[in-house]
Amino acid sequence: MMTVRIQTEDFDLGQELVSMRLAEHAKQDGLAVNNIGALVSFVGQVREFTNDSQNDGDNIHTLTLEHYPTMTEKALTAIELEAKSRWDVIDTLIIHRVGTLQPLDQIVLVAVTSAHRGEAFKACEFIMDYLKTSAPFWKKETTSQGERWVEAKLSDDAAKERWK
Amino acid sequence: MMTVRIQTEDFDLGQELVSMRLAEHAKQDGLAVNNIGALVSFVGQVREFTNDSQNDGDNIHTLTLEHYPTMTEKALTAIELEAKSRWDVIDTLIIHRVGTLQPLDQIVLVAVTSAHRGEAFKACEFIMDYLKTSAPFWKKETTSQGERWVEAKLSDDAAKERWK
Amino acid sequence: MNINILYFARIKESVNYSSENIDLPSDVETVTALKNYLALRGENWANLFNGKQVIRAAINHALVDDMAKIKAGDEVAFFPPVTGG
Amino acid sequence: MNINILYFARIKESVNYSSENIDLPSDVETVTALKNYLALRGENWANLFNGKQVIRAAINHALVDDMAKIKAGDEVAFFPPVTGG
Repeated sequence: MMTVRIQTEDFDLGQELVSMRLAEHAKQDGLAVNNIGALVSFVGQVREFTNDSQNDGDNIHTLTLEHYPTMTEKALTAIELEAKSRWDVIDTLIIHRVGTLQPLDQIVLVAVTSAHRGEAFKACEFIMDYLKTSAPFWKKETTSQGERWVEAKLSDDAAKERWK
Repeated sequence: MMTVRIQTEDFDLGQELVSMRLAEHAKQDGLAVNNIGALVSFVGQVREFTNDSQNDGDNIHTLTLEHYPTMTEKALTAIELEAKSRWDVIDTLIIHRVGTLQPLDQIVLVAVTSAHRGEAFKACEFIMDYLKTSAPFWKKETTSQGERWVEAKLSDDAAKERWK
Repeated sequence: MNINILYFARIKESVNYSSENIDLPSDVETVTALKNYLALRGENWANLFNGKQVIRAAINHALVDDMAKIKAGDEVAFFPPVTGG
Repeated sequence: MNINILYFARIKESVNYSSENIDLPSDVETVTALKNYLALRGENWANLFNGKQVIRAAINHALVDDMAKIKAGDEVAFFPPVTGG
């Protein structure tokens, strides 16, 4: 099982995670019971202040996410497939929002289930590291200083390199 | 901020995580806003089948967790403190259930918030690896083969060793 | 050959449109050659495509490096390093 | 000296009680010495505490190794390797 959703609307974190841990997608599809013992999830949300080197500590008013619609789902699916080929995971879920968000809004959810925790932790962090560097999303922040495109971080490239 | 709860009753996964990501504990205590950008969580649940080398594939009927009450909270708090000393995290939460559980019941929740994802992933996995090897909990399974105490796994010791 | 080009994020804002259909000279066969070709359109284009800025490319929805070959009918996208998640 | 001993999980089931208050001879000063002392109580105790099984110990709610010193008034706990989470 694996799922990718790109959407403007918010998602219900609790409902998504309960659905993952109880393997509701698999069960709806009549698949065998999965023996899930571990669920690891990541939520990324809009911070209240900028804190990179260029623009430190300004209040964030809005964050707008642009993407490349025909490529996005393909790129995220490829990342999930790669994670599943590397680790013994049961199900993966990626939900990524696009459009204009406010501070504390959820941006992204990645959730992974497996029999044991080590595989789920690795696969979840792997998916996030690849999403950050390979999936076609771009963020623009509005602060009291005006609008600006968020710059990619070298630390994200370094995080991805670890998995090679 | 850090929280430890040992309880027999279930917990509401969604409510706990939303409370973490919105820093509701901190805000109730009048602490400064935290600029949370990342929430990593782990849920451990009772599997439906045993799958270790001794007892492969039996249906699990119940799982009973015993603990050492006066030590448990102290041990978990020490693990959270160690995680906070190693990584720049904002808040940590551990909820661990005791008593008799059924397949698919939640056993444990560990959740960590931070400004950026790397720290939260590391701290969350660290807390789980230490909890598995240092916190005084013991599991007894009931299957169609009868009752048996779950044996500690060498892989858990190895997982802990990575952090030294 | 005829291809479609898409622009995203600050590149789209800078060139002021999001897509174009273009007939390329026959010697423009790689992403690098296409960047060099676009850079000839004027100062704004030169600043973007002269190699001093990191501009990523995708062909038919897959990330590629600058050595990648372009063929007729391809959808080539140019965008800054991604910043999702 | 007088100490409290607690037993957990399969050790508790095996010795058939969960705690005792005991006066130790003056030469029983470490966890190892206490294990050896308990092993003298009979076959069941010997099987548990003769060193062939891994038995963890905590003194006053902190995990310790077998070289740890015991002092009067301590709460010493014996249990199998933990299996929570």
